[in-house]
Amino acid sequence: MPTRPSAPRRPNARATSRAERPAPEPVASADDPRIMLDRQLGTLYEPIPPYPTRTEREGEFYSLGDGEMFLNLGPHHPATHGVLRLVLKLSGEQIVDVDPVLGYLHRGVEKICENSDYYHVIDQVDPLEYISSLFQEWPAVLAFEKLMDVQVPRRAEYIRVLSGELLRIASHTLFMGFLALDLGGLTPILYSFIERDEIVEMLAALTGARMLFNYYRIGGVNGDLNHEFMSRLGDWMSRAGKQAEANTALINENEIFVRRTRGAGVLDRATALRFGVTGGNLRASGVPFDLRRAHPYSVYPELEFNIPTRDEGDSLARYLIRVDEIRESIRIIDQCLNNMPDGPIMAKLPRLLRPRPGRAWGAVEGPRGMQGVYAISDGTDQPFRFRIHDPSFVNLQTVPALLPGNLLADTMATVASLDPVMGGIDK
Amino acid sequence: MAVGDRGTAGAGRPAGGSASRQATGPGATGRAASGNAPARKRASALTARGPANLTAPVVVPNTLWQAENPLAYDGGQPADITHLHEFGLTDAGRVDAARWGALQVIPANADYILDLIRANSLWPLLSGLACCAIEMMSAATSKNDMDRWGMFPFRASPRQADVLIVAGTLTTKMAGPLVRLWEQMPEPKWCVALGDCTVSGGRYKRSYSAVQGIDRVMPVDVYIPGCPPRPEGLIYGMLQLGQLVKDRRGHWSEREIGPTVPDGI
Amino acid sequence: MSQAFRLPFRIWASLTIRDRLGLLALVMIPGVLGGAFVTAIGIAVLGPSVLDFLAANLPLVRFFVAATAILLLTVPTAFVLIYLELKVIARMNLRVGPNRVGPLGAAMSVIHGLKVLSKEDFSPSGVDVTVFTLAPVVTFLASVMTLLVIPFAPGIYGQDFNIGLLYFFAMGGLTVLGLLMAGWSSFNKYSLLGGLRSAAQIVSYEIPLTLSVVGVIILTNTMSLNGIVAAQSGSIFDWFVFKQPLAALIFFIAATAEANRTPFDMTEADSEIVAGFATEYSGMRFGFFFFAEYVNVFIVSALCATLFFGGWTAPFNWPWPATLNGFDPYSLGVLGWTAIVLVLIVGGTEVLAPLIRLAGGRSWDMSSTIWMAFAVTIVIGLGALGALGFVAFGWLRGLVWFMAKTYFFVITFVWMRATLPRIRVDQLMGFAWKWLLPASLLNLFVTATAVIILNR
Amino acid sequence: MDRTLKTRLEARLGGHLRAPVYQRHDETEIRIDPGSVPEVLQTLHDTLDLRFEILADLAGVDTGEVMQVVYHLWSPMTTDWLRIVVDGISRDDPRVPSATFLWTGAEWLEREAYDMFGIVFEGNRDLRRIFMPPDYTSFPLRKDFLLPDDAARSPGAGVRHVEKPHVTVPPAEPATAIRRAPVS
Amino acid sequence: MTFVPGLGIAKGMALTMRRFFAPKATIQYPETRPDVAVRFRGRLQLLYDELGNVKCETCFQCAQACPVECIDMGGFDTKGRFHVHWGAAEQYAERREGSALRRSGRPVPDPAYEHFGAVDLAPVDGILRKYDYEQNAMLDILESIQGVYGYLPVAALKRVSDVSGAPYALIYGTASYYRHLHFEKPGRSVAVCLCTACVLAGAGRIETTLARELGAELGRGPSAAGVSLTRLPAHIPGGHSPLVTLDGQPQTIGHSGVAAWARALAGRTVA
Repeated sequence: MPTRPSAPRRPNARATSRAERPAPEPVASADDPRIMLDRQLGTLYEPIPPYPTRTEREGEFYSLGDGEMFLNLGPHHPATHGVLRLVLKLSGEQIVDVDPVLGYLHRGVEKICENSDYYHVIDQVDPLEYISSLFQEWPAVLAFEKLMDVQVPRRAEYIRVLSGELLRIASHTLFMGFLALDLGGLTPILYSFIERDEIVEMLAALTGARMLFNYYRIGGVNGDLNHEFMSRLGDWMSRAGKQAEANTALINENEIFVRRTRGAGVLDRATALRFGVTGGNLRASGVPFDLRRAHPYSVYPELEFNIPTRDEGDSLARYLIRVDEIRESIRIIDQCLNNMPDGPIMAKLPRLLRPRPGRAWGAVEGPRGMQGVYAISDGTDQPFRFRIHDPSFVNLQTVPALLPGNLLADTMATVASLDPVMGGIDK
Repeated sequence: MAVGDRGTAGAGRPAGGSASRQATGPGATGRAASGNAPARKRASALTARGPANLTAPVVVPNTLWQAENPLAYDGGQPADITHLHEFGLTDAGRVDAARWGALQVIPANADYILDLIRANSLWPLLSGLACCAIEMMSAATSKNDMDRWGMFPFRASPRQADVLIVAGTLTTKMAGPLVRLWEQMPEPKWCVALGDCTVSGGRYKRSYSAVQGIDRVMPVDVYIPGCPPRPEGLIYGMLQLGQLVKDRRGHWSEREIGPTVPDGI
Repeated sequence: MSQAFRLPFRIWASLTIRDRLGLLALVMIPGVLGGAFVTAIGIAVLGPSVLDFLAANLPLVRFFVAATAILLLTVPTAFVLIYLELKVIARMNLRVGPNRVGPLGAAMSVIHGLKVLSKEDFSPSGVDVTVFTLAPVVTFLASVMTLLVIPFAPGIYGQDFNIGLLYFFAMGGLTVLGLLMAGWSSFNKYSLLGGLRSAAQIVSYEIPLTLSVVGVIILTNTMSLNGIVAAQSGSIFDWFVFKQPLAALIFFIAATAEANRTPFDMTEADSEIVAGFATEYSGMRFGFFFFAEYVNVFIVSALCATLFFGGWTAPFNWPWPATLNGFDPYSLGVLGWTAIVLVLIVGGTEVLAPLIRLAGGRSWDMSSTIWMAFAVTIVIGLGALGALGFVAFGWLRGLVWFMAKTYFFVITFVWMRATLPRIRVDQLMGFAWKWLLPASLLNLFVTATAVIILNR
Repeated sequence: MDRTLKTRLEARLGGHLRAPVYQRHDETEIRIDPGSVPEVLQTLHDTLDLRFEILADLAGVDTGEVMQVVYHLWSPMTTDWLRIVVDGISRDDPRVPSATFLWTGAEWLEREAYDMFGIVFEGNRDLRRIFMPPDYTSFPLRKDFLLPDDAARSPGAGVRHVEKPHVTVPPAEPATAIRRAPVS
Repeated sequence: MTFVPGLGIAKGMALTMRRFFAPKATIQYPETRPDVAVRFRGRLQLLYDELGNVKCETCFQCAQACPVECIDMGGFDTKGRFHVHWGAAEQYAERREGSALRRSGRPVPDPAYEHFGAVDLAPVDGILRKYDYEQNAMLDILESIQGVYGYLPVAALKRVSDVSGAPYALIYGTASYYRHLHFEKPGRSVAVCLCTACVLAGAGRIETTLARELGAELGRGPSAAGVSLTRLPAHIPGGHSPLVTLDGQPQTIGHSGVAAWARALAGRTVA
């Protein structure tokens, strides 16, 4: 087939002959500084950062008092949150201060999105919040629909809400398993994965993938409901509450678990608002801010569900909020199934998407908080700027405010209760 | 660079025999060839046209912050990440006799029996970088149970692990700690690259901070493609690793200790 | 190991097979002949005096025999316990557990042990080598030596010290030393934390453990374990758990802490301090820690069974006559017994094979049916033999009851590991000092007053 | 599209606005100068009928000629998102007053903007790189930091292969190319 | 929360003991395969249709559409020749197997390497410079390459892909689309004149026997035996009616002796 007279392609970077291009610079040339290996911080007890401290906070953190030591809950750490590194300043087992170091999973997704067309951007956005990737596609799709002034058919909106809430339940079930695993329990994590596998296989029947779905499209969704998905959903709905009851027995009422999480990492209302925390962690501190009610999008105004809030703001409250949210999500799925409209699942769109030059902000209530996308388009088929806002990035900021004063064992309880996912934090 | 470099480079490596490869990869020859062109200020690529000399690289000088003493950044010292490459070429880090622990006394070809034992009890290291870690965990949990082959106790410390399953995108900042993890593992150790990002950089082919495949920094034995691969894919990969351990009995000294990326890629 | 010590291994490794065989022949043949010659002379000359020497200090011989038996038995028990834990935790997690290595995965723990044996165990830089190498040995031996005192069955026990319990707690205390040595010497912040945590935990749980046992001592006014078991003979209601319920509970809780089992396993808390004190250990050194933990579990549950659940005493005395009305098993002699066994096996297989075939084994070919029949016969045969032994030999009866009670407790430990999360360190200390200690003192006080009142 | 919000904004912040309030779908956008950032944020946060108390997002933007910092705020008093675009920041020495005096949560968002664009936020206690290694010199999300054409072609041994981008010149503009609208 | 301190723990223990006896959730993977959803996109395998042939004819649509150009494929074309068409430098399972085998000491049965015969690539660079590396002028580039070498060597195509930046899949697609572009070395060429006079004299039957014997297809490319069968554009004046030329020289063979002649020709070239 002849080379298709494609649209005027962006200047393909390969246009200059690769032969004449010099072999890329050797790594160690003078003005290109070496990779600063993330070296163990100095000797065992008096580590100073390997570079002169530049900011006020760094100077204050990296100065040791008497009897204090640094401990690296390093990039590779058994707690199951990915490559998060917390540099703790300990005196004995008491935490004096925490400096989270990020960037170990920074893959430069925003830069790649600025060099790929609009279909590919939705695919690039999945591995960010990989435990609930539909919730990262949703704001991207909302923002692009605002840019292209597209009206999404109601059936597509309902399918989005249905698949989103299913994934929210799977994500919360995993959260409970990870929290219990971080506190030492072996069994809850395995029960959670059984439940998650069931939901994920069901979503694979609908969307075609287990984790990185790439299912939402600008103007609708990729595939319609099929019999396999509906039958699996029917089986699961019949015993939807069984896992929650198992968790209450194993975790909620277990004295050891309750004593470990009550009063660990207390986030009060004012600090939560000042830090910009959103989602379950904010509702656990008494602020009823849920984007599905505060800034209704999609078909949420038509669905009736309530927003569970608590006031203590400690790890236990954050855990119980997620338990209630699972019940709410099951109610939402019921309503979606009852009044699922017929009709098309995709709006009419040209094959080559070129939105009008302009800016748009789309935000959605994900399991961990508000996921947002700020897209700027310059009229070509590639976004000019694609900014991704991740809730865990903001939630993790509260760790240096929550941990000082607690014990080393509480870091696990508090960080697990904030439920950070490193893919979204490091983008 | 002759296009046939894939052919010559591939054929250039001696099949079997001692694994010291000639350093003919383009990286090596490239090093001597090009000096560093002077940096030049350049307006944005969108509107203005570029200068006549097409290929001069642009370095955006960071005018905002300079380190007082560049040595604070181990200026000049080779990065720890690429030293395995030198090991691979010079066989420096090769310790062959270390793999018998307390059984130092037994003869060299005891491997024929010990490797059978090792193939049935491969303890993976609890290390997950990104999304593939979730699929690795769901491979170890109840539905598809990795413990049936003796792989369950995910050891927390690298000292007690046999297999390093790298699950997730390896970035340049995490490359140092990952290679240090690999070196802390005791001697009979294997590495499994789980997922497209570890096999070849995957969807982050054009990223400025992702390492294009972990075999650029460390030797890899089993590659499991998929983004993310199904848990059964990981179990199939581990079975292949068990088979590989059995196949390579007696060839332990010919293993790769440097990065196993073919030259020219 | 210093260079000189490694030299012979390096020489040995460099030899070819033929040289090695030659070397072995060179050394072994004269050695064997010489040895045989010397023993022959020894027996001829010293024979009688050796025999009466043995007769003279029987307890010393008994000690050596007991020590070797214990050392030989601990590793298999550890293997059994590891397999039991892998399977039970897997079953509780709704998964299947190891079933691909050996029949039903039975060879799993042996394979793990052998693999750990053949792993490189280097000592990292910055580690002071002597303490680093000795720590696992101290931990393992300390927990193994406590087995010497436990009465397994009426005739079977290591040594019957009259201060058996005191010896037990002394040895228990030594394991802490091993953990501290490991924690301090591996020059790693995580292991340092793990070591200090284990020291604090075991010290603060040693006191309630010992105090709770004093109640039992008051009742039996002897510290020898055999004495305690003898005091509990008779029916189930003579067991001390009914006389000392609070002491039993305190002992069980303190014993979990002593053995570093969940919910008190802060020393090797995976999610907080990477692998606790064992972070820097690899290879066989880690293997010692791995086995010591399981041997500890066995010991603690054995002691629980002995002190409070009547050791090897049967819950109800055997209603039927113990003797087989005059039939003396030894009368048949060895030949008789082998004949009986052979006939039973062959006959059993012949009878069962067609039955299995009829019972739907149609899809199986002939050989597998025979194998199946043979296996079933063996199982039934062993069962019958066991039952015969159980009835005939008193010590076998005692051993079976003792093992049943101990493994009941082992399974409870594993059951708790599967279910419960970990307690925070300060809560752990608070619980020990504020709850367990007063409770054990109260129990001591109550028992003392009861004994005084009842005796008078 | 909350019309009343437009009138309230013009009433409160008349002096600071560089451009008329732009409203589309459910977003309201105002443009201000870098200098008036603290004052505008303070008024938006404190006045009773505005009460923008949740900072949804803080983003850096490089439009090729000029740098911008964009804040998104949410308020219970209006159904719209408010977008504040701080325009006209020079590309060579971008400096903007920090928003940490109102929201401590902005600290990391500003660290990220500094790490990606080099925008220095005066008043931020902890302006270090957050994603890239501390000694990384260039700023990846700037428009003149071009992605390598094919990262896979980079040298086998080296890992830090991409800091020095390769310059590519677009071929002669084909006649049918759609004129690229200048991004305001 | 419960009042009795131990009740919560007891309830948890009771649950685990109940689950101890409950049916297990494990799928014995290698023996029983999980029921994967029909729409599951994660399969890393080619699908077969009901007739058993592979649902892919290497049309390269996916290779071209792949944003990171990480799809390369190898396959047997209709003539049974194995081609590995390299995409971007991508380590997919097929090549990793090679390096793994190489390390384990066994020779590497790598079909890809035979096709990379060393070819002098200077003319290719000249041609590319002439067309200013323009991807849209691919057809002219390929024709001039065939003009220089007589066929399209894979090494040359790789060179074009490297230098001009066009994805290899695009170049291979263009080359395999046009009839007059061949991948195989040109051997002897037999031409048959099919003007009306010759057809009346039996040239049609000659052409079919030639095609059958030489295994070549009219106008396609050289056959396995290295002989290419083409059609004479026009009748050479003065030649007798059924005109067959071998490398330009007219041959005098009747339509009876054609089969033997062709077999001899094929025999000779193959030797």
